[in-house]
Amino acid sequence: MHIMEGFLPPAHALGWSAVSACFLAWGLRSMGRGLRRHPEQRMLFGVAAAFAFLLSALKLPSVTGSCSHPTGVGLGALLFGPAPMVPVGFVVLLFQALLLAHGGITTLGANVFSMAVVGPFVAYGVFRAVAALGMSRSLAVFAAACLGDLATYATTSLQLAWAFPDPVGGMAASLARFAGIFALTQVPIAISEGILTVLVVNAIARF
Amino acid sequence: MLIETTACASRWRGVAPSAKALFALSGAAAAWLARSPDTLAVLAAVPVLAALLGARVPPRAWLGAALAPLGFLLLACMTLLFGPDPHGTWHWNGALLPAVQRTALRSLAVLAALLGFALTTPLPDLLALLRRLRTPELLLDLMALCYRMLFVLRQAWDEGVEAQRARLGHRGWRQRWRSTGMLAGHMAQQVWQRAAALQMAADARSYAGTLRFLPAAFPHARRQNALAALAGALLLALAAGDRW
Amino acid sequence: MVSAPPVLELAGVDHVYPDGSTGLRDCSLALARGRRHALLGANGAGKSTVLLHLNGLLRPGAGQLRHDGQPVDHGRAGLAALRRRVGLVFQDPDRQLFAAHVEEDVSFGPLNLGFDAGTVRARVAAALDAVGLREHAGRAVHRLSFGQKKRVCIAGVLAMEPEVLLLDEPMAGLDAAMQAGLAALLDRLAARGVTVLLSTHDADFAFGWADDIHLLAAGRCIASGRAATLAARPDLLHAAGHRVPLAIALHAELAARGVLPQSPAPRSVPALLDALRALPRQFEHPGETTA
Amino acid sequence: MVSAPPVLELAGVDHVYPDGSTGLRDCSLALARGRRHALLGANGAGKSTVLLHLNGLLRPGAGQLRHDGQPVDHGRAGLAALRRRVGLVFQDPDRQLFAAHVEEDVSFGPLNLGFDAGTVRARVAAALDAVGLREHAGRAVHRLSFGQKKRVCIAGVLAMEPEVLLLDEPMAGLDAAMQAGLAALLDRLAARGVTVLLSTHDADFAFGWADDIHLLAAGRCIASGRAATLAARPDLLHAAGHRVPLAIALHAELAARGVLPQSPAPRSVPALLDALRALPRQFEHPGETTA
Repeated sequence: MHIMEGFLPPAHALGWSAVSACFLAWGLRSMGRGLRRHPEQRMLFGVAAAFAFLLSALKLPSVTGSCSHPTGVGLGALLFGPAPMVPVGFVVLLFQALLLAHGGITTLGANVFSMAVVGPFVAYGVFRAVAALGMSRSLAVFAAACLGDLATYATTSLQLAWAFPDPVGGMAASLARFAGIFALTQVPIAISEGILTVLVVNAIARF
Repeated sequence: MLIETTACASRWRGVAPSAKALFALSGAAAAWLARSPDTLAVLAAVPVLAALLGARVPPRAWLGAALAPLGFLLLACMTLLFGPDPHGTWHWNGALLPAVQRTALRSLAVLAALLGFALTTPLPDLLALLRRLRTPELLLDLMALCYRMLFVLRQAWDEGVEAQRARLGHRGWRQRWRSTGMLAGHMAQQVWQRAAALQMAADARSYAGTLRFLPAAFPHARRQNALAALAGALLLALAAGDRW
Repeated sequence: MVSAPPVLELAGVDHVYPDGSTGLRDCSLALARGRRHALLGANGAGKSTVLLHLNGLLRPGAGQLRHDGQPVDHGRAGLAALRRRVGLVFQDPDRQLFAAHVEEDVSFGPLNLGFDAGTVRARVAAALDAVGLREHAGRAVHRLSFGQKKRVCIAGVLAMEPEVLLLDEPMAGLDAAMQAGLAALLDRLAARGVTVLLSTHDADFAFGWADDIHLLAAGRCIASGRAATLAARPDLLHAAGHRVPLAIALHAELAARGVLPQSPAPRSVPALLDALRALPRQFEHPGETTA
Repeated sequence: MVSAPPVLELAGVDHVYPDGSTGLRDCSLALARGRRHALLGANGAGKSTVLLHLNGLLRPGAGQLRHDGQPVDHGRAGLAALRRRVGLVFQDPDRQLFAAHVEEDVSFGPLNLGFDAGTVRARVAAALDAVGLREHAGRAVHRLSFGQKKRVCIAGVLAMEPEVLLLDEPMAGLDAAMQAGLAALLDRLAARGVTVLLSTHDADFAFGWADDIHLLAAGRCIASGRAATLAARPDLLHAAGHRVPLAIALHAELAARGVLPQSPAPRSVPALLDALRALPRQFEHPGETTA
């Protein structure tokens, strides 16, 4: 779930932009170091970004509606690690904002933080943790993609709750409301993502 | 790609992207400054009218593009007004109504300003502008490749789905899941092949490490920038007058 | 047999693409059962659009698709019934092979038809036999040559045992030997009663191979008929942007000069060459070497 | 001129792909400057591998690539110098067009060569003129037809003003009219002194168009020579899996029967047909219509 254009108050929009800019700079530096060793990966990341955009614009079979989801980025984090996914996710989110009007320019910082920073890191961390426990690859991939997606949506809910605290119950009450409402759409999406990512990773492994 | 198609056909396509960006950003900033619902409504209406009447964006295209964000707006505003409290009981929260109204109008005004930009400016023009604004080279290369490959991969995806439908791969939800997974896996593997092919094609054209292209020329950029700055200043003045 | 309806028929079909460009205009075309059909037209004439309509992948804006004389219902069940009987092979193998291994890809259609594992296995084996790829069953698809991939695509459709086989530009990208092999495969299928329709922009190939020719130009189905009949209609061929097939034109000139008999007219230039070679030479030039 | 070295030359080049399959075996091939060359071979014979070597994209396992008689240094500077003079157009446009707009993509090569914006703009305009796409300069690449994309690819290489133009299967996927247009463009380039080499599996086209033919079979360069000379060597053509071009074979038969003069031998079947039509008819059949 992307926060729409202009929805966040100016202070929040600017603050999240600053935070995401730091992560983006770090991701670009890390990617640049990798490219000095393997210059041919520049093309790879470009094509991978296009693929991630394509997957994110895809309507999954069981889910109707136009809810965008960060599939490609979680998958990318498993394949390339979380650091390059910050610039790649940034490009995907910018393109979603400009080509599909999902998300926005003023809310790009907030969306990048939830989808290109938190999501990939959680996905990557969960994958390493589950794999370290000796579980099967499919289970690790499913857990990573699914939890990465849920972490993204939890972050978005937190960002919205912080920006719009409940006058009575404060941020906690607001968080409960946003998380509660979005759970209706996001839990099925997260499960779909997990399944699709498992299918994709298994297919890649077979080639 | 409704927005991109509309942008390519728009009457303002030949207007310098810097001018359109200036106008859009002024509109967004003015919406952030303004307080009263009336001013916010005017700030939302101006970019919409500019896009519909000035740039001749078809109203259907504008609405189609705005559908997804409007859906979010409806859902998020409803959540603010009506939802479960920490004890799990749902109730209506009328006290938030003025704040929600202001947030919704502000969102609409910012959306209108930036949608006006997106619906009149094809993405490559924006990339050229970002290059002039000294965006990191690596990020620009990612965007340029992503944009071009987007259409290539999407065509490949559509053709793959069509080939699967011809073999009854989308009859029911079980087949559809299996088919989608197979196709996504196949295309993920193609990502590497296509990247290698692009690398080879770039090398054949004396590629030296960064993807550089000659940007389109906008001969009237200076005059258009001045006009956009003037229009933007008017919006900002309106918002400032409302706030102070 | 005279009253048997065509196995597939487009009746007055219009199609406009979402971007506003016209795909087909009032196109009518009927495929007689068990014959070899060629859909002949220049690039952009609408050949692929016709094939997509015949398989129900596109829905006519106006007009009708009929199967065995009955209008096709474009609902889910109607399309499934149509596609079970009408198979379509796309032009680019890389766009339609998505499984990792040959056998897996060929099994895709039969599995979707809901057969049990044993039937699927038997059908896959039979289809791979038909295209001569039995020994490649377990290979990775991306290691095959272009010609082999093309045959895997055909096997993937044959495994569904269609009664009509549609092929979009099947000869594109194949060298002469592969083209001959594929034409022979299509002939064997036609001999088994499968109705075959292929699209091509190569008039010489179309007239050399097909029983019936369907001419397409700028989205209009301008003529259909026996190959021999249409070959004698340069007016229609020119309207579709084609010249008269070289074999026909050469034969007309040679027959006019009494070099070759008026009939039978050879269908292809190689056949004409064979007819020439079969004639006794009137006189030999010294030092002449025959090719 | 007799001592001028070939502009590009492979001398005894071997190539083995990383997966162990053989690309080329002891392949030697020389391109005489300013001529139209065709690299003729079946699918999988190694045509693309030869082109990739000539552009320095692959490095010979054994043997040498020579440019103007000098061995090419496969270091960064040597390759840059080579690729400035030798342009390569790949088969699939979607695998080589990077930029969103036609003009942008064509400017990629000249910008890499370090020219200033004015020069680049002039070269882009000239290259788009040469391929007849001037009015499409500002269009998005993904909105072009296949044939137009192919011409953008060629313009992208022409804008670098190479002295040698290599094209991998340029005629694949083009219909007859587009093929004729592209052949005419290549002829104009050759007339301006550009050495053109294209790969093809179509012997009739190769012998109809090229000055020099290079025969490739199973990774071996089995023969090179003037088209007229090689046409008279059915042994070599058969070894490469080709038959004698139809025009040559037909002409031999017709000349042997005194229908056509021994020389000049027409290069293509349409040319032969024209030669036949130019002859007076010996006798007319009543009711005969000429096509």
